[in-house]
Amino acid sequence: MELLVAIIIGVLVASGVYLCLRARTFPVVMGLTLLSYGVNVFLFSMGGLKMNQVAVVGMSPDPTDPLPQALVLTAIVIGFAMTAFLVVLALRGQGELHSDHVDGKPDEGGRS
Amino acid sequence: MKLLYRVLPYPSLSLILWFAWMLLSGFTAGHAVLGAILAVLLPLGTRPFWPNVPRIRNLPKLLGFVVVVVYDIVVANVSVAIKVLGPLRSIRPGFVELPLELEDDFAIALLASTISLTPGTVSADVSLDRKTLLVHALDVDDVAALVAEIKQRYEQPLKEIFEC
Amino acid sequence: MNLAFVVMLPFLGAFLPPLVERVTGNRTLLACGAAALPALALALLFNPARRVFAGETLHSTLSWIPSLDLSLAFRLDGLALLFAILVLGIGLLVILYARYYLSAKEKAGRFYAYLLLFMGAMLGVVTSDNLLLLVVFWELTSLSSFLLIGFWGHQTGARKGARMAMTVTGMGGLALLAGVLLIGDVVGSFSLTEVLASGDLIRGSELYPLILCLVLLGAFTKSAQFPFHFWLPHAMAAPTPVSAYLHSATMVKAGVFLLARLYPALAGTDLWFDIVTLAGMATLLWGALVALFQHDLKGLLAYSTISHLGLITLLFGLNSQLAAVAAVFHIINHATFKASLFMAAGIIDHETGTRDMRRINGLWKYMPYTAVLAMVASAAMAGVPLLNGFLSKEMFFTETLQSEQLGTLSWLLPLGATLGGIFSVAYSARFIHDVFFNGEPINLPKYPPHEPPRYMKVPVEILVALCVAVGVFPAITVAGLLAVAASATLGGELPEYHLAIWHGFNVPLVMSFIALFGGIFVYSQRRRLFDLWTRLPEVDAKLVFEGRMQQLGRMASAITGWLQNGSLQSYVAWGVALVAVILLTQMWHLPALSLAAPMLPMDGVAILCTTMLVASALLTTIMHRHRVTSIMSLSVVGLMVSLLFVRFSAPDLALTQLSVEVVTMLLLMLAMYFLPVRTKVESSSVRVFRDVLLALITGGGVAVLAFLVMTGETATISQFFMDNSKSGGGGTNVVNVILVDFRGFDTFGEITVLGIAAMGIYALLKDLNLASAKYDSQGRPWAKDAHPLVLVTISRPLLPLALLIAVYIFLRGHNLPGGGFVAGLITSVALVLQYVASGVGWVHSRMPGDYHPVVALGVLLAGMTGVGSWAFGYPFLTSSFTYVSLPVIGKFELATAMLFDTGVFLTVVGATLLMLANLGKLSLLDDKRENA
Amino acid sequence: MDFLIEWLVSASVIVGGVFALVGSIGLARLPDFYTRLHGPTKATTLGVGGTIVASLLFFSWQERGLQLHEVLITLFLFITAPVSAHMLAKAAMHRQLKRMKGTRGEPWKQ
Amino acid sequence: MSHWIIAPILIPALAGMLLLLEVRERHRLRRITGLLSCSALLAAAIFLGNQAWGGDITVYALGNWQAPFGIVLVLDKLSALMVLLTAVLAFPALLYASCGDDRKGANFHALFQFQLMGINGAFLTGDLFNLFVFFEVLLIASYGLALHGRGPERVKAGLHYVVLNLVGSALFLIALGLIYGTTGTLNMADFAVKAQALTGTHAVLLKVAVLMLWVVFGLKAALFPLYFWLPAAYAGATAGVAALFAIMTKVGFYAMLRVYALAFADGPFAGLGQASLWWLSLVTLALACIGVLGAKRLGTLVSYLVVMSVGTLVAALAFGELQAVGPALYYLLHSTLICGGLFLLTDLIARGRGDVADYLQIGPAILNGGRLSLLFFVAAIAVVGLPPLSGFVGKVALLRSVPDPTYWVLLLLAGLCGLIALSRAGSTLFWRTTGEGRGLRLGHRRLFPVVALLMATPLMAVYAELLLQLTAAVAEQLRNPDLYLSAVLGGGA
Amino acid sequence: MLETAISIALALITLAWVLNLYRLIIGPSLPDRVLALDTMYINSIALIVVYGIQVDSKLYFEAAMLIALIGFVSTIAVAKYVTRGDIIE
Ligand code: NA
Ligand code: NA
Repeated sequence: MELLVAIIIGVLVASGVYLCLRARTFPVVMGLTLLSYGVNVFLFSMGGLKMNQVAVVGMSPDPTDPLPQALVLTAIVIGFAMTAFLVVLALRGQGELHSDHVDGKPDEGGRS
Repeated sequence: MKLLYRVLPYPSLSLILWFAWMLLSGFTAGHAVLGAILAVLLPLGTRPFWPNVPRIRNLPKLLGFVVVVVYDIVVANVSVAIKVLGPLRSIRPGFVELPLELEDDFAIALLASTISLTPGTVSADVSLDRKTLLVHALDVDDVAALVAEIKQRYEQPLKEIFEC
Repeated sequence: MNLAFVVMLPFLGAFLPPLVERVTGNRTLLACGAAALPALALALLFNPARRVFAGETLHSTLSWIPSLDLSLAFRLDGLALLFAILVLGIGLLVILYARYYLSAKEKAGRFYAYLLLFMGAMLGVVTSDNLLLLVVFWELTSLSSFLLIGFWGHQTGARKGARMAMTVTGMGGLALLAGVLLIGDVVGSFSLTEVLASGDLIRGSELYPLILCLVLLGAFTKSAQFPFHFWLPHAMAAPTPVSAYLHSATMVKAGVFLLARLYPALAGTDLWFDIVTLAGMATLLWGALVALFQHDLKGLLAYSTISHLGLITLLFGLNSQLAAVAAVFHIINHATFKASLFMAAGIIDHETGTRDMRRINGLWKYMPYTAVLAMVASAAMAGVPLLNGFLSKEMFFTETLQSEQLGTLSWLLPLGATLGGIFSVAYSARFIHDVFFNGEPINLPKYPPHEPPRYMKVPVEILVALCVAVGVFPAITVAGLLAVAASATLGGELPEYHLAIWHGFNVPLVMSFIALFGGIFVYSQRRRLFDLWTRLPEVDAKLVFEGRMQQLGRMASAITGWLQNGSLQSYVAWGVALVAVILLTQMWHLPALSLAAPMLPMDGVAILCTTMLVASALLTTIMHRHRVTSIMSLSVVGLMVSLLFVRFSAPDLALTQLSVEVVTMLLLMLAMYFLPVRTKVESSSVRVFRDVLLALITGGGVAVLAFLVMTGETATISQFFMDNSKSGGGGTNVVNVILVDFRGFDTFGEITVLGIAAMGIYALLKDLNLASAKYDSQGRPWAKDAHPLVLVTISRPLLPLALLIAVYIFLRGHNLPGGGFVAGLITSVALVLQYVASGVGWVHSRMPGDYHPVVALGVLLAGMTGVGSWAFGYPFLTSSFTYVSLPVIGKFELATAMLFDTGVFLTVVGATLLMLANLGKLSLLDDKRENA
Repeated sequence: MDFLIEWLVSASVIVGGVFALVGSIGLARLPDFYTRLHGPTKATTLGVGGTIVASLLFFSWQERGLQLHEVLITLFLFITAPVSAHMLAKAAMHRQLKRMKGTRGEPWKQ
Repeated sequence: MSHWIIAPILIPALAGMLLLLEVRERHRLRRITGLLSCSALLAAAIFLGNQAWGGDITVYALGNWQAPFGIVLVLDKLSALMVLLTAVLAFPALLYASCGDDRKGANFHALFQFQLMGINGAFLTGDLFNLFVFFEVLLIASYGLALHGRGPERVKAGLHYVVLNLVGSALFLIALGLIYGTTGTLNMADFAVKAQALTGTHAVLLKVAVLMLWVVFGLKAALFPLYFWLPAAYAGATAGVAALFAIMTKVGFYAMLRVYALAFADGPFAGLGQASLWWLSLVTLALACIGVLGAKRLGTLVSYLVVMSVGTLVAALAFGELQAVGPALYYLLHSTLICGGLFLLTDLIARGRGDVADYLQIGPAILNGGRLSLLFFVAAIAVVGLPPLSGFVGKVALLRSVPDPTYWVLLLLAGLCGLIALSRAGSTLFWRTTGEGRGLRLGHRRLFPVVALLMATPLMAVYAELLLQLTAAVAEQLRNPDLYLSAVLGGGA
Repeated sequence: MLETAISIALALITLAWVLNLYRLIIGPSLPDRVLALDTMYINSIALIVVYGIQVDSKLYFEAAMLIALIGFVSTIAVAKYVTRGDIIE
């Protein structure tokens, strides 16, 4: 299982990074979202993996590490806030630069 | 009675909420009280959001309607499953226009939902004048029969339940 | 008398002229105001001067920054006194001169202020007893001279001249600073007294060559030594009083002062001789040569100044005590005759309106008195007997003859000296002949010229009188001052020397005569020489310098533009590459993988789910140009991640991830209305390759990291949370207790972030002009049914149901998965659904539409819960809980953490709705514009 | 009794799984969007329904008391799923997606 | 129980929330609220500074959960100094913004307060994850502030700033995850203790984590190659915001210094990543010189001066064994306040020049330009490091404590480049003019904050000894991490 | 027996998912993709419920309920986007 989760993390991070390197605001938003998924799973995995050992007092004999979960929760919320901000910023960019290029370049060229 | 309506504008909703609360939290005295409080407060709080909800006039009819629908769901599911797994050339889909007798929005929505829930039919659209319902059927031999069946099995009971 | 006070006087005096100017427009009063404090300073020096003449060295020290060994330490010895007198004395004369020179329009108050600042700085340089302090004043002279040279900043020449002087001397200043710091390192102190006493230590240090070069760089740039001489002629763009002051007696003398000051500490080595003599000789000759060919009066004087500074430098470089005495003597003499010449040039400029010697001719007729003064001063400059210049030049010739440092090539020195003398005589002759004789003036801007105001001539008269007095009676005029100054320079005993007009017939006298007649001969051949000169390729150091500076600026722009190319992609790539490098380099150091913990067994479902997650992540990436599809598959990724959380015992995370997922989706779909639906291919395949490579390295690296941690054993602090959750936090859901209690402060910060994000978004959306699409992506008009009946009708009962679930999730959160955050998101989604189904207008007619207060209340509530614990003497956010028993209801828990969680709930609801509702309203603005 | 319950639970779970799969097969296999739209109904109704029944039985049996809260899932699904189907049908008609050959009747353009 | 230590976080937080509650746009009230909050912050910071100078390190266990389990705030001399600096900078910055810029967009005052909350939280917290949270608080507020006032350039610069920092935040989380995964703790002190014991795979993982932390902090601090976002973002921000941002890069430096001093100044991991930081900071310094020389706008020039100060500082830190930290902190105080002042001054000049704004080209003369030119002259001298102002003191102190030829050459070159660029800028702005001014007439209201900030430089020069001793004391405390560890973890550590 | 039945059911549901993803990938139209996504959501409810039975835990029930309650909002949003472009108006 650890291997699977590691693969998941790797793919999420790699996809996120690749998209963050694109030239339009939209893929960057997608990339950052994927990246934050990857990072969240990474952070989560730092406490080790356990199945059906929920960290509720008295329910599990060998509960999983609750701290990374709490950290991930915080990270999810912050990540959401940031994503939302970025999305709106992208709209602002579209409105003021009349382009969704991350550098505000006008739309031209490229292949469809 | 007026006071009661002011406290419980939608008794059936309150009942559903109360029951849902008990389902979720367990059937204890404490939760009964808490559930009751919520069942009163939530409809009151959200009241502005739903004007003109028709009252249920005929509770037994409603129960009967539910039974019919559940039965239809199970039976139709099986028959549709066979069609889905079988040769696709044999199915004959069609768009069917269903003239509506129901006038209340809520009732129309309920009818549309029911049609969608029972396998084999999906309610695709309601005309802007709310007089016709467009239904897509997965496999229909006789369009008129389908319309008649829907009207008889679902629209009629709904009409009676809400008396409209 | 405290020396520090004397040094401060000009600085204080700098405040006076602007004040006086404000009170009165009388220019004489203004000049008096400017002169008052320097005069006082000069007067105050009278008493100390007597003690210095008696052989004392006066010290005074105020503490400033002991930890840097930087103190306000001043010393008054002979050298300092000599320079102090020059600085203050000539400074006063310049003020008097400037009173008449500056026109009424000019901002004289500011001028005097700058001049006094400079005077103070210069006085500081010459009286510092701490090398760092000397550097401080040294740089102040650069700064104030910048202001003075650029006083007529509206003229291009003035601006450029000021900047060039500043750049060159500033560079030297920095070198000097480095040199001084190194000296401090070697000596262990910046105290001049100690440094001067540690000459052998410094010369013996292995840092000596570096120190010497740095210090000399400082001195040479300031004193305009070759090859740093080029700034000085361009500093002539300054008003003439400034030139008279800075370029005769003070600023440029700071460099040679430094040579004199550090003579005991640095001189006496071959390296010193080589560098200083060579630079001095080169400067002497070059300056003298070029001076002859100047057409600008001040240009001639400027190059002559360069030449004379070279002479002085050369003398210091000879490593002979007598030469040093000669150098000090020439400093005095040059100051007097050059100041008077500048002033005379200023008068001529003032009266004729030009400084071009090709136009100025025959002024003897128009202003004979001034002509006499100028001619005497020029003669002094040329080294004509009975004038002061002659005396020091004789000493100079003598010293060049005595030096044997060059061995068989020693004859080069006197040869060079004589050559310099010839040109010196030639340009002096030109100054006299070309200006005052040589026919009639040509096309003067002011015609006819006449004598200047009476008092404008006074400073010139005084200086010329000094030239004559020193030249005729050196023993009674200058000998005493020279003796103390020279002995201070040499740091002790004076060599035998004799100041006299007549030393008998000797080689130096012959050299003088050769210089005199050679000079006149050269001048007589001027036509031919001028022709020759103009035919030479012009090497204008200024143009070279400015070209270099511009080149530097262009290069800087180019490099900056190349790195700072405005491309986010490359910025991100830089950062990612850095991470990739870290990952790659550190991975090599990993010991062979050792799996400390046993791995969980895989199963088919998990493998399949992983495959799907991977597939949808890749789909999101590959399909990013088909945006909505990409969003769909992103949603699958989110769903799968939630299920991963379910699978690995994190139901709280699953709930949160699921609800955030929905809100994110809403957000993206809202945005898509205004964004292009597709993107064109625009990355080159090289870039795609680079990015894929970066992505693979970082992704792979992070995966390896994760795998290693998951399969390793780490002792963590979390057992504490398990143990104390119920007893200390009053809840059994440890994750939630961590969030609202153990690490409630994080959560407080987190909801603040959410709130701020919402506010920021609100600010971004406010009056944003966005054109929305009038047709869908396939060119069809939008459907008419804005609020479909089924959607509208069914979403309404969902609201109370969702709220019920929210309450449920909220209440159980402390003990079981759930909590304020998820509850808040459910509530928000239910409300947003109303917006989607029925529209903004409909919803806002039923509830208040400004969510700012909700956010604020939420954060405030959470914060107040924290503050509440102060009342019980506990730190912020200390929670407390109790079990209450009520009839019928039974026992239940009341915890402050619940209150905190309510704050979280409100913030989430407020923030989410603030974002989404305002985003939703955007299109309404667009419609309104449409209709308007 | 235990055996009976276990058997019932097992049967319900399998029924749920089968109908979930059948729905998805329909989604994958059926020729046009409108017919594919019928697929998820299976997953919604008998698919989830089967598992819910299993869960009801299982937990009621385990904890020796009626456990009905899973019913809420069905309730919510019954409320929400038809709305999504309806909205999707509208979307498809707006996009004028192709119908399979032999479809009778016309989709609307509203 | 003294709760003062949390005041620098709560005061702006409270003010921010009150500002949000205020529905109607009453600008006067908002300004007064903001300024009152800043004054209160200043008072609290002074109080805390005084307390920190008492010698002991104060630890405040939030939620009454002791370290390493709960989050603690730690007040030592360093954090007190940084909080004080923030407060000193914030007041004039806000005062300036309150002269009208605050009305160019929504929620300015609330964002400003939350920005302060984030900065102070980052300085005070003793927990690594909490540091992340406060980083996010200050970042999200800074995003809002950076974009305050609109304009395409600003949006573009803001977008770059936001995206880079979001990537940075992701990296921060990875680093924190690794730290937790290897040491099992998040408390800085506990981390410092536990890190020393790591071996084998975990030691390598920890190294990766810490190197990533340096990248994250380097991004905030604007170190090469992570500084690209800064010039456009800072030059584009409204003046008051840019002035406040002068401290933002210092937050990155602070974090680096804190973690470094606690865990990596000594022990088995001593000097982790130090060599790389050293070279990167020198490259930063060099590139900042180039940037300063090539700048076409005064705002950009000042931004590169900020980058320059970062290079100077990080190099001083990376030189090793914390020997240059005292002077570095003096330099930090100086550069923060002066760069802040310069940003405000740039705005004043731009206003005075009308359409030409702060572009370094010929433009109209500024009405009452005399006062501005004087201020510019003072600021330029200070920032270039010429005597007799604070820049010189800081530079001399740094040169003496970092005896490395490369550093000397670069630092002196930086001074020279600054000198060249600023003399060119100054002569262009104030001398190379087309006739009489057409710009805005200057009011005293805008002038006061600028003067207040720039007054720092003569004052810092006059009281240089006091300040140098003070920063030396800070450095001394940092060189004894045991003080910190035992204060946070109890006597045992 | 129950173990086996659950394993079979999980396998069936996962298989269903694969088919959903297949539809999501090939489309061809946007509504098709949304429909696939919607079905995936519903299938994951079944999956979570079955998983709950498998591990004998009720802690995951809320996740399933949450999907049932608000999962459809995404679908609505996309459908509205297709028909009206603007999802909140
Ligand atoms: Na149906
Ligand atoms: Na002439």
